[in-house]
Amino acid sequence: SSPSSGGSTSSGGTTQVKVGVIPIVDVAPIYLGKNKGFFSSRGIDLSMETGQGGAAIVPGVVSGQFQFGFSNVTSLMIAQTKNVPIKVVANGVASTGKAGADFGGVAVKDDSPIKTAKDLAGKKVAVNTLKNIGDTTVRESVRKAGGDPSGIQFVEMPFPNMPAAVANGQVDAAWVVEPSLSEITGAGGRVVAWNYVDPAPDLTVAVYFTSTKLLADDPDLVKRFTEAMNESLAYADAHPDEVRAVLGEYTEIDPAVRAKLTLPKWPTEINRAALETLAGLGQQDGIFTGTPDLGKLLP
Amino acid sequence: MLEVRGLNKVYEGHQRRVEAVRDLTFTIDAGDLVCLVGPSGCGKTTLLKCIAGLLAPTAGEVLLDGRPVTGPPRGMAVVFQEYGRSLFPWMSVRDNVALPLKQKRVAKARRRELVDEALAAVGLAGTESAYPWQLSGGMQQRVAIARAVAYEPEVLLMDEPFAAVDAQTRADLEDLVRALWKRLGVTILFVTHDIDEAVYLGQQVIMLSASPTVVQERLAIDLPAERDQLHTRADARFTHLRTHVYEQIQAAKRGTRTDAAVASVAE
Amino acid sequence: MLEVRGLNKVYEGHQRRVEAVRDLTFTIDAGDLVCLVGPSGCGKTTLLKCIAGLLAPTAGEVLLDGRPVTGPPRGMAVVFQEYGRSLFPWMSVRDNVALPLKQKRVAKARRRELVDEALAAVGLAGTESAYPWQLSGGMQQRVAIARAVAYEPEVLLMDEPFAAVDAQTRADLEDLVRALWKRLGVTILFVTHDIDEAVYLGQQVIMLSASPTVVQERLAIDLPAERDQLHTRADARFTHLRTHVYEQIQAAKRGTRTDAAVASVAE
Amino acid sequence: MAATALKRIGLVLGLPVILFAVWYVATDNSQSFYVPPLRTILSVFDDTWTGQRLRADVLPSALRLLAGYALATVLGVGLGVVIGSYRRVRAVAEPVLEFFRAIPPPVLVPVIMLFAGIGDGMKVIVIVSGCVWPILLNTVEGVRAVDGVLADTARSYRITGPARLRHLLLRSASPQIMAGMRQALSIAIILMVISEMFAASNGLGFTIVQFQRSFAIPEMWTGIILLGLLGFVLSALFRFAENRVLAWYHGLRSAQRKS
Amino acid sequence: MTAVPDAGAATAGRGPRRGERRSGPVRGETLLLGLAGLAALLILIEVLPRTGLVSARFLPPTSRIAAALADQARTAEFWRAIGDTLVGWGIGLAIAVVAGVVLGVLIGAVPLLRAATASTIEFLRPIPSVALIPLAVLLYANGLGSVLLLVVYASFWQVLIQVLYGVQDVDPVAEETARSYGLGAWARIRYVLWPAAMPYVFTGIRLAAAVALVLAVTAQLVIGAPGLGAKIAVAQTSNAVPLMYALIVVTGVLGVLINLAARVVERRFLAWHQSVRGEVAA
Ligand SMILES: Nc1ncnc2c1ncn2[C@@H]1O[C@H](COP(=O)(O)OP(=O)(O)OP(=O)(O)O)[C@@H](O)[C@H]1O
Ligand SMILES: Nc1ncnc2c1ncn2[C@@H]1O[C@H](COP(=O)(O)OP(=O)(O)OP(=O)(O)O)[C@@H](O)[C@H]1O
Ligand SMILES: [Mg+2]
Ligand SMILES: [Mg+2]
Repeated sequence: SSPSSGGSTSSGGTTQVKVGVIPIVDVAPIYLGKNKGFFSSRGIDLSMETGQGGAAIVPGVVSGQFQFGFSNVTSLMIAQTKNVPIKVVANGVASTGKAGADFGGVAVKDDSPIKTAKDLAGKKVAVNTLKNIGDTTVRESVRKAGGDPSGIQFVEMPFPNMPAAVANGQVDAAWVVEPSLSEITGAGGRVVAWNYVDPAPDLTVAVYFTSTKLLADDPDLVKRFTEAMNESLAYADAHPDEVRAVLGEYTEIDPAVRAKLTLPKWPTEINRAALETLAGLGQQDGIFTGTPDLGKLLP
Repeated sequence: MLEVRGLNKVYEGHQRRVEAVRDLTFTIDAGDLVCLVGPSGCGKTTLLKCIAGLLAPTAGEVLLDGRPVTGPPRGMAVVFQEYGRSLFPWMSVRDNVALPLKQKRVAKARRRELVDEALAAVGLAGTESAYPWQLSGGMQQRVAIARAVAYEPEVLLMDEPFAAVDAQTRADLEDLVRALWKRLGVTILFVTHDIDEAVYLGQQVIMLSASPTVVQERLAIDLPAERDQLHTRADARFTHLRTHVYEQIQAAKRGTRTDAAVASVAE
Repeated sequence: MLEVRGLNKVYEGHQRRVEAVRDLTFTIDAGDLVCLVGPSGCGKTTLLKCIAGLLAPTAGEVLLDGRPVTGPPRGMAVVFQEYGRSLFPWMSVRDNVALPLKQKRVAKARRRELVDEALAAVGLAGTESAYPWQLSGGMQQRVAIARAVAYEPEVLLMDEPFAAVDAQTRADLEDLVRALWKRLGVTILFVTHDIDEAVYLGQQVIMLSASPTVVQERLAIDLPAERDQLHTRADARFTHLRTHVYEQIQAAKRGTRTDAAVASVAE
Repeated sequence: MAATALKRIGLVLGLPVILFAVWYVATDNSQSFYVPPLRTILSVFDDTWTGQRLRADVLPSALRLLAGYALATVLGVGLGVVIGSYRRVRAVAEPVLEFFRAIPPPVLVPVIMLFAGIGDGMKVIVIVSGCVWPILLNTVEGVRAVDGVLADTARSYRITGPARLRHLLLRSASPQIMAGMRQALSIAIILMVISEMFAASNGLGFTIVQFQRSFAIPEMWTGIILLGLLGFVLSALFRFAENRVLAWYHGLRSAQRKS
Repeated sequence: MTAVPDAGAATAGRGPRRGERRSGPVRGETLLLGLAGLAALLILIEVLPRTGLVSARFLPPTSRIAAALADQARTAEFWRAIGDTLVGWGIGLAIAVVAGVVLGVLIGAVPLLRAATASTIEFLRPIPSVALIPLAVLLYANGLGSVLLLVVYASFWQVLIQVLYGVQDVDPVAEETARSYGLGAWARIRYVLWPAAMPYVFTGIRLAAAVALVLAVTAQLVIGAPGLGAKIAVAQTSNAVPLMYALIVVTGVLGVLINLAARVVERRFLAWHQSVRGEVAA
């Protein structure tokens, strides 16, 4: 492999690659793929670096400290409108597309007067980050259910804190993902909107990306990473039990929860059409200052 | 009235253990003016702090009006040897003198009067608004004295209160203390290193031995009650007494007791 | 050797403006032992600090060996009136005395010797390892004296250095200072409130007036060089001189000058 | 007089101007996405911090900040006096307090949210939870260090209770308390930012975090500069107050030195 | 005469008396009382969820936290995380303290320097370490460097400010004594300024020690540098509530231990100071 590959040191034909990820269910394929040797067989010595979100991962990738990173697509579109020099290299995770069986949704307490997405209008809803994929998709769900999303008051808080906030009535509803979703439903909570399902079928939620610099310097490495990643995604999609097992390695999710939680989909294809919809929604909600150029962002 | 019984005080430190006072027993009647002399480091300050209820004795006890002293008693004023550190640096001279009166709930007008009088008496009229640290050493000491005087205490403990003032001021202050004593009938315990001062001021002089400290001698000063700087000090009896005290102090420092001298005075 | 010329010092505070020293001019020859007396608050400490280069005069100047003093000169030791605060509470007595010697690069063995000697001379042998705050007031003051003595300075400024010690110790310390002066030829400026002490110790006594301060009088003490506590103090000349100084101080406090008295002494 | 004023202005502005100049020059050709040229940062400053935004974001933040700071001062001094005065109380309370002191605010916030909800109250509590420590610790140490002679004086004149607190403990400890309060001031600003990372929808910290997340990097830097300015202004106000409260202390300390 | 000791004063009078005992039992008692305080906290946390004041789902009782902790204590990974955290903490704190003390003494001792730097210090101090995260990641990714940058930046100011106030606290008479005996600048700093400032500096170090720990854990939490913080992050995202609290408890206990050590050092070096001597012997 090329010794000039951005920041990575090669030794004995393998390239050391650091990937910035968030330690959640979504990134199970990359852990699984590493275990399965999909990366080492392509000369990639992979290590995962966990961060708490874009603030920690994107600068790492841009500066070349990490070769690749994992991020939700809306964040990357925002980055694109700001001309952050990055490029998507592989799919990350996608919605199952099945209302009632997705890995994320808007949940309420069992005794909540909110019954459907329409009832969310004018309510206080928790999302993990404001002006991002959560609020745009929730608004779309409400819109589709015939409600007016303009009055929704979004409150930002980390996913793990949402079960308590919902239970204590600090928020009326919360957009949560697994395993916090299981936590709420396990305590009797209900899901009133499937916001990853409503905007578009099989919505691509997150992707892996790299810096344009690395892409230019070492296209071969990127190519190998994409291949390995795709193989991992396909394998994970086909072997849910192994996914549940690997979750035990890098998360602390309770084994009982692990066995039951809803897994997302891991297609290898990025759903362009869905992303265009998402971009449109983002623009409608004023998340972007310009128009994201998907052509530039996506491979 | 004030009884010190078998008082013993040992300071325990890390590697140091100092028996400051071995065994002190004496009584002071109400309205007495007693001077305390003794070699440097013999435990006078320690004794005073025990009497003031600021320091717990290791053994023995202090009784005031028959009741044991466990904390600072009401109506007692103390002038500390470390006068500079005993003034509140964040208060003006006036406030320093006025604070204990305020605590004593003296009415405002009367307080002002007392403060002004006391400051004038020690020759500090005009410095009311200064901070203590803007004053000279002697002036600071006089503020501490003024504070005690203004307080109109029933018992007054003074630890070398005139050490930092000039001879003339000292004489004036001596007369001030005697006047106060006569006017208010205060019981006064007065520590001094100046033997003439002790004899001039006191009705009684208690001499302490060097460490380990006991009462070396107690001497009644049989000078007339009306004293003045010129005549009293020129008195032959005065000279006799002061010589005796001086000899005792010297003896105390040497660790002996000149019993002969005692006899000659006590005769 | 030491020249004070037209020295004036005004303390400027927020609302307070104090002219501590109005106009002082005098000279001290090398090897002189000069005592300084004056009413409390007349500016003695201020003067000493100006001489020590710790305080900048408002007007006038201080010359040492012909050179103006702008900072603390080499080979000068000062015993401060606030002896307690001038000792470092974080150092043992030994270290307090030894520190200036270390600074002076005195060899270790010699340092030890000097420290031990000085402490023994002031009667503090055995307290070397105590902290200053474990000592009585008089003991602390003696540590400060020992520090100055051990330093073997060329110029020694002492600000009421014996105020807190008993009469006997005071006499011993007086003799110590005279012995040091004779042995090393130190130039000494000695502030005291004790008139007898000033006359007993000094070759010269400078009397300051009350504020606004000027030199009230300068008096040569024509007592024999060999002095001792018993005989010198019993000397008629001594009594004469002390009476004169006393009168001058009284006059100073009243703000007058008894020229008659000067004449009678200077005759 | 004018000369001294000029000199003071020079001292206040000298170093910052130099540092900004260095920053300006050093980043002038910066290609790094996260370290944009200062020129760029300054050029977006005006558009970013409009009157509207100052009102909508900076003002609520400042109010929460002041509330938290005031509460922390009262709490820190109050607890500090008690803990500093009684050895046993100190022995019992210190480990517990040290325990909480070591827990990072980002971890503590969710716990606080459990009890205090997600409103302004929570944010104020978060600010208090961080900036009470320097005040508390300094008060404890200041109270413990009250001069023995002074304490004896107060006792012998029976200056006890509130009078002792007011005239002895607080005054004597005030230099150290002031040191703590000055520390706390900047910590309060920092915690204001942190508290607005949770469940906030407006505020200076919230805005900065939003800028950071939405890759509006020059705007984020303007926010940081604004925080610095806020700190500078608050500390100037603080210094003004301190100079009044500690007039005696500064006089005492510098009486001999300066003259 | 009515000069009578009254009851109020009598109880107040016992204050210093207690302290007069030898320091041994005092220290033993202090330790016991401290443990009692912590025990009370543990009991409170056990009782709170059991009374239903908060749900055990969100604040598990002490017993469950303890169980999770016991589980963790058996894994080598846990001890490595503590080690990583302590390394980041220790190095960061050491740098901050040394830099804070050296610069503090320098700035504090030279009035001109103090006047010239004051505004800059006040400008830089309130900049939160969290705002520097992108910068840290840019420079050091999630390595030790990032942790150190954040730790040092946050705790440096704590030391600096305390030193600045401490330097100003020197007794002018002590300072004048030093000057009059011809002590040079360095000797004055070492023998006078430094010991006098020490009570402030110790408070600064104790403040900085906790802040350094907080920032070490926060840095690990947010940017995933290995250590307790990273483990807390995983526990949080995994909804492993008892484990999360167990790790928080570990952080808190580290803080208690660090403070304990600081107190021991302080007792040694400040034995002369009123705050310590007042406690041991009146
Ligand atoms: N806090 C303390 N710790 C240890 N020892 C002390 C303490 N205070 C006083 N001492 C010791 O107790 C003895 C008596 O001290 P005290 O201050 O009572 O003497 P004093 O008679 O007042 O002397 P002076 O006339 O010099 O003021 C001294 O030997 C002194 O060293
Ligand atoms: N720091 C200061 N600020 C303001 N005024 C001061 C200061 N120090 C001294 N003074 C004033 O200067 C005058 C002279 O003080 P100084 O201490 O020199 O007197 P002194 O002759 O040493 O008196 P004493 O014999 O009482 O020690 C006094 O009126 C005092 O109030
Ligand atoms: Mg004494
Ligand atoms: Mg003086």
